[in-house]
Amino acid sequence: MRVSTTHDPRPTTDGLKSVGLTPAEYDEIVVRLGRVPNPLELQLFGVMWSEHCGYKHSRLTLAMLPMDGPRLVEGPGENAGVVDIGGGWAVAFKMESHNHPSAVDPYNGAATGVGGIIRDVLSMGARPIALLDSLRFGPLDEPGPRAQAAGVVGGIAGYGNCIGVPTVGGELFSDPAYRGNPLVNVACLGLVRRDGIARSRAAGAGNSVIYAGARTGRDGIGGAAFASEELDDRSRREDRSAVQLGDPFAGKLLIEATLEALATGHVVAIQDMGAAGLTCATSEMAARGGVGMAIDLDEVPLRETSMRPDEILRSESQERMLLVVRRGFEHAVMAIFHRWGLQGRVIGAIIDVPELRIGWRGNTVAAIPPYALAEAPAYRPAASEPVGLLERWALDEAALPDMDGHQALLRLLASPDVASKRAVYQQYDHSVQVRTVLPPGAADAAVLRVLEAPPKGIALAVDGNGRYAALDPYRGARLAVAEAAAGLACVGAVPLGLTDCLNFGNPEDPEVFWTFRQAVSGIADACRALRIPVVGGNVSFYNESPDGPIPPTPVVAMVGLLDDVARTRTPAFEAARSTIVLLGRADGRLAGGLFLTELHGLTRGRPDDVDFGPHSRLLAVTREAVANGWLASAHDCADGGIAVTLAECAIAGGVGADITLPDSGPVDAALFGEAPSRIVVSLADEHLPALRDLAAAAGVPLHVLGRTGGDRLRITLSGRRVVDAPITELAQAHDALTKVFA
Amino acid sequence: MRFGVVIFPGSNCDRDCIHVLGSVLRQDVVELWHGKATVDGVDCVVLPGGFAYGDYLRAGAIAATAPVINAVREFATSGGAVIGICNGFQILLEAGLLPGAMLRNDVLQFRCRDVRMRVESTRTPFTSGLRVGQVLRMPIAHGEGNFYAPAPMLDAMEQAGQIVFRYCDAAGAVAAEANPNGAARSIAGISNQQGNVLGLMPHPERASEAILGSTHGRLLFQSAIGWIEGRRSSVVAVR
Amino acid sequence: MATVRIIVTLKQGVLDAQGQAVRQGLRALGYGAVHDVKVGRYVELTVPDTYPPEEIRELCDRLLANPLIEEWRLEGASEPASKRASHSGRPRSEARSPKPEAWGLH
Amino acid sequence: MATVRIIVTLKQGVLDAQGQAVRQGLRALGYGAVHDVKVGRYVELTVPDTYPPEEIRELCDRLLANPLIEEWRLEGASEPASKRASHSGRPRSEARSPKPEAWGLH
Ligand SMILES: Nc1ncnc2c1ncn2[C@@H]1O[C@H](COP(=O)(O)OP(=O)(O)O)[C@@H](O)[C@H]1O
Ligand SMILES: [Mg+2]
Repeated sequence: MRVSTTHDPRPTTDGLKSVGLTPAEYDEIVVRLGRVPNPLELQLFGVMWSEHCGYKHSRLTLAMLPMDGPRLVEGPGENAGVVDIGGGWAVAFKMESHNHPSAVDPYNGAATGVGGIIRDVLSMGARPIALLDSLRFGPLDEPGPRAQAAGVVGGIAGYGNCIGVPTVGGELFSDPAYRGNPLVNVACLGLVRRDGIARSRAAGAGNSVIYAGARTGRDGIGGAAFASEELDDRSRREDRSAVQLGDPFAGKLLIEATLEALATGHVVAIQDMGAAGLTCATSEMAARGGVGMAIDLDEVPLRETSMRPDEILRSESQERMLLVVRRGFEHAVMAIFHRWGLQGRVIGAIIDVPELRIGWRGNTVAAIPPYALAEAPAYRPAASEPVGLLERWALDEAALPDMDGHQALLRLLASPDVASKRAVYQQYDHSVQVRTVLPPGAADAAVLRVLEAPPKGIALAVDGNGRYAALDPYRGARLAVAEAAAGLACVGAVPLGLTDCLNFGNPEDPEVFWTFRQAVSGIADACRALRIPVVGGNVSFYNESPDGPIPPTPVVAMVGLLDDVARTRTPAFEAARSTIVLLGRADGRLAGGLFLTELHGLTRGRPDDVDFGPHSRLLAVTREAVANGWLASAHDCADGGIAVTLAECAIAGGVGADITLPDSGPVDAALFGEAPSRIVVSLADEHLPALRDLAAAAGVPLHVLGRTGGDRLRITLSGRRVVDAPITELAQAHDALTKVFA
Repeated sequence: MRFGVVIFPGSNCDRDCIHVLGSVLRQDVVELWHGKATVDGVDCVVLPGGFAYGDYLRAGAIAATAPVINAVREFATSGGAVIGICNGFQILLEAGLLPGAMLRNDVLQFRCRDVRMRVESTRTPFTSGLRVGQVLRMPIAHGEGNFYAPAPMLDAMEQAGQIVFRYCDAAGAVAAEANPNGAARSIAGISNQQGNVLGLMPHPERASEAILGSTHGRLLFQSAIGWIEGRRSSVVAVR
Repeated sequence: MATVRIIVTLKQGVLDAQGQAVRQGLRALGYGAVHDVKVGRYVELTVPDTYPPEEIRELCDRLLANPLIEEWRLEGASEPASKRASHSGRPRSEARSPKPEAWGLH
Repeated sequence: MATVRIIVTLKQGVLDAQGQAVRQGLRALGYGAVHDVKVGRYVELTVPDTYPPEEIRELCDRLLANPLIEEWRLEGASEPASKRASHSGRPRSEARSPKPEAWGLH
């Protein structure tokens, strides 16, 4: 053992806490090392065993997720999941959170979130071709959340636009519960040749370890640990090096240089340096490959002089990659990075001994078996059903005062959850790369053409309903998966796989952990029912502020495939008069819905569960109808119920409709009640018989609701006109976010 | 026909231009690297959009110092067809190949959306196949597209027929509401005095295939192909 | 009316991507002897003659500079006026309205 | 090594949208007494002690400021160093167009 170990007495509990470890974890480290760690080693364990890197509290629960499927090429375990799309091509995708950094510095936090997820996808050898952002803020009529939202959107735009990856979709919700702790989840999808997929498993003793990209500075030291703590006022105010700064220009160069380097065939393994920087990349790559790695810190390109070993190892400077390159080809690979104006330097080699050996100024300063760092201990935290949950399920609908349908519709359309997100996505370049067939705002899912394998298309949808998940995390998670799948069906896509971002409070709080476990099992069951794999994802715990934990917020991003991208549909009603049809259940329920929250200030009731048998059949019928070219429009019925859905179709097409709703229950529930498994389509009369036959054969209920035409939305229920509004008025209400982001 | 697409560090529409010119219009396309002072004998130079050098300092300012710009300048002086799209337009301004300067959008935000623009001049290779008054629809995607020049300079440009495109509404009317960035006199594109160098903010390469919603962008490239062919045959005729 | 001239720069050690790019541009133009470049922001305020200096300090901390990564000083001053201690007051997220970066358009 | 501090601002008459936005932001935070705001750029160069001042002037004219819309001065100077007349130095033409003729306007 050449590492100098001061045989200090065991560190105090407080001392351990300051590096993020517990006494029991310290004992485990001693067992794994067969000796006492030195202070530097202890710090490395501290970052690698943080919640953010080590998934200590979530790993055993995540094992519930189905991670296999016929098209799956790479599942969780690599930097991003990869799914085959045929024609010799595959897509890599992943979603990640940047909640804490965005709370402290909205612009830079969100910008580096984009940079980080891009490099996960790039690590698979894939060219990033799309971004999605899922955002949660406090009330947007308050200056604080509003400024946060402006900063976050600006940051996503600032990074994504510069690197030339279109942001093609996303979500934005507003709720007082996110006031102290906004959520910023970003998903990225990349395209890679089936035979060009890169991996992170280091191999081949004697091969070189190459550092590529930007220099290392003191940015974001302790970022991983930071993401594993609760936010308090101090962390907001204090000047922390935990904040990372991105340079999208370097990010763009890194994409081009990395893809060029991978194309040489000399790269054995590659990974980005993200959370926990060099420590994470070296230990994970070595552990995955079952080899050792010797790194010389003196070779690491630094931005600042006199950085200490622990700073170099833990720095979270952005725009950096680590490559293992076949011996003898180092110069060919480095020359590519140099040509793009980036650093490219041999900093070490693969060794036979399964050891991560860190040298600095001629000494070995750390020597740790890679697995010992990379595989953090896993815990099974206590879980208990939140007190008062059953009580919140109680809802006396009859006691609610009646609302004027027209006014209620306008208010729902203007609520941030439903309102047009144009004010956001017009700040994002969504048409670069000439692939975007259905841009943000156009449909329930974004659609991109696959230029490399025409006429295929890729569809992307991201969903997560905090209201539902707060009331019932299991059902809420299933509803999110169901909604994403419905969105894909409406544009004609078959789901291929899913990635998730699980945003929760402190997992050591049994009530929080219970909601987490419920949500994971909800996603797991839903994906099994839909027969799609979860290819990867991200857990963000400790989303708490002085006001308490955020509501459980599982967000899912689903990727789908179209055989022919030209055969896709949007919600927009067409000018030619056509028949409007509701496929699926006729009844909606107010429980847990937007109507209750927005108009009665109540987040109550138990949302309906999804029955995946009928749901899958509904999606299959919708897909087939789209693929056959029968439909003029298709739109998933979600927040705000059928009235909002119809209004959205009318606004999108600039065409009105005359609707008679099937008689069922009270007016409010009929108009604004929500339920899964409902899709509104419109079609020319000539195709109606075929759709009827298809639906009947699949056992999918079909109700003719009315016809398109005119410039007003008219809804009749039980012989009474309950909504009669000009499209222009609806559109104006729907545009409410424009002034928020002006 | 051989097109050269210049690649600066930070260009991000280079591949899109290459796709449209090569795969859609079936022309020869070569990449021109910023560090080499040559245009490689091409018939037309395209400066694509993006964020060359991160748009640090001012959009296009640092890219304008690249060696390839000297070659582009020479090519332009000899009458060659040059088009700068979005960031390419900003670079041409900073390099002094086109008059004026670019300010931040008056809305102070990036804007990505479809716009309409009216053809004001058919003197350029890229508008030679169009009619004055024709309305084209294509996307913009920029944060600094607010064209500026002092009033006397604008007057002189109008006089000389250097205003090539103006933002307009669907009916072709130039109105303040149709101007997405505050550009002086609703200017979306201009040329140099000779007319052979064009700069515009909207992205014709993103509007060159029906599946993307518009094919109007193609008209610009097709015009250039016709113009270059015409120029060639006239050279041959003189010989 | 008085004019207050404020210079906002990145703190020592914070990545100055813009400065690096400008240095590259200068080198390309033949000014390779320029050793280092840093880029910051300049803000000029016109205020009433009697405007209290504490207000200036406060608005710089709250809006003009991002205290996590930037420091500010008055033109001509050699020391940054922004110090750790001055970041108290309300938490940033509420106190500050649009961030300087959000006006940026890159 | 010497430090040269340069301030680049928009010329009179060129719309300073950023300055207006900052003013609005200040107003929203309760600093309504701030009458006017201008936003510019600050550039700090580290150069050899003997670096010729003409070179500074030249690189400012050629790269750091765009003379059509911007003017520059050294920190502490009260007058812009860049004036129409001052572009005489080395012509911008190598990198950029110097004169109206090169804008293609004659
Ligand atoms: N919610 C989740 N569902 C499925 N897989 C997950 C989830 N969270 C994390 N994973 C997987 O665990 C691994 C580690 O995740 P992460 O630390 O986010 O990756 P990285 O180190 O690239 O940031 C990844 O393979 C990721 O896909
Ligand atoms: Mg990773």
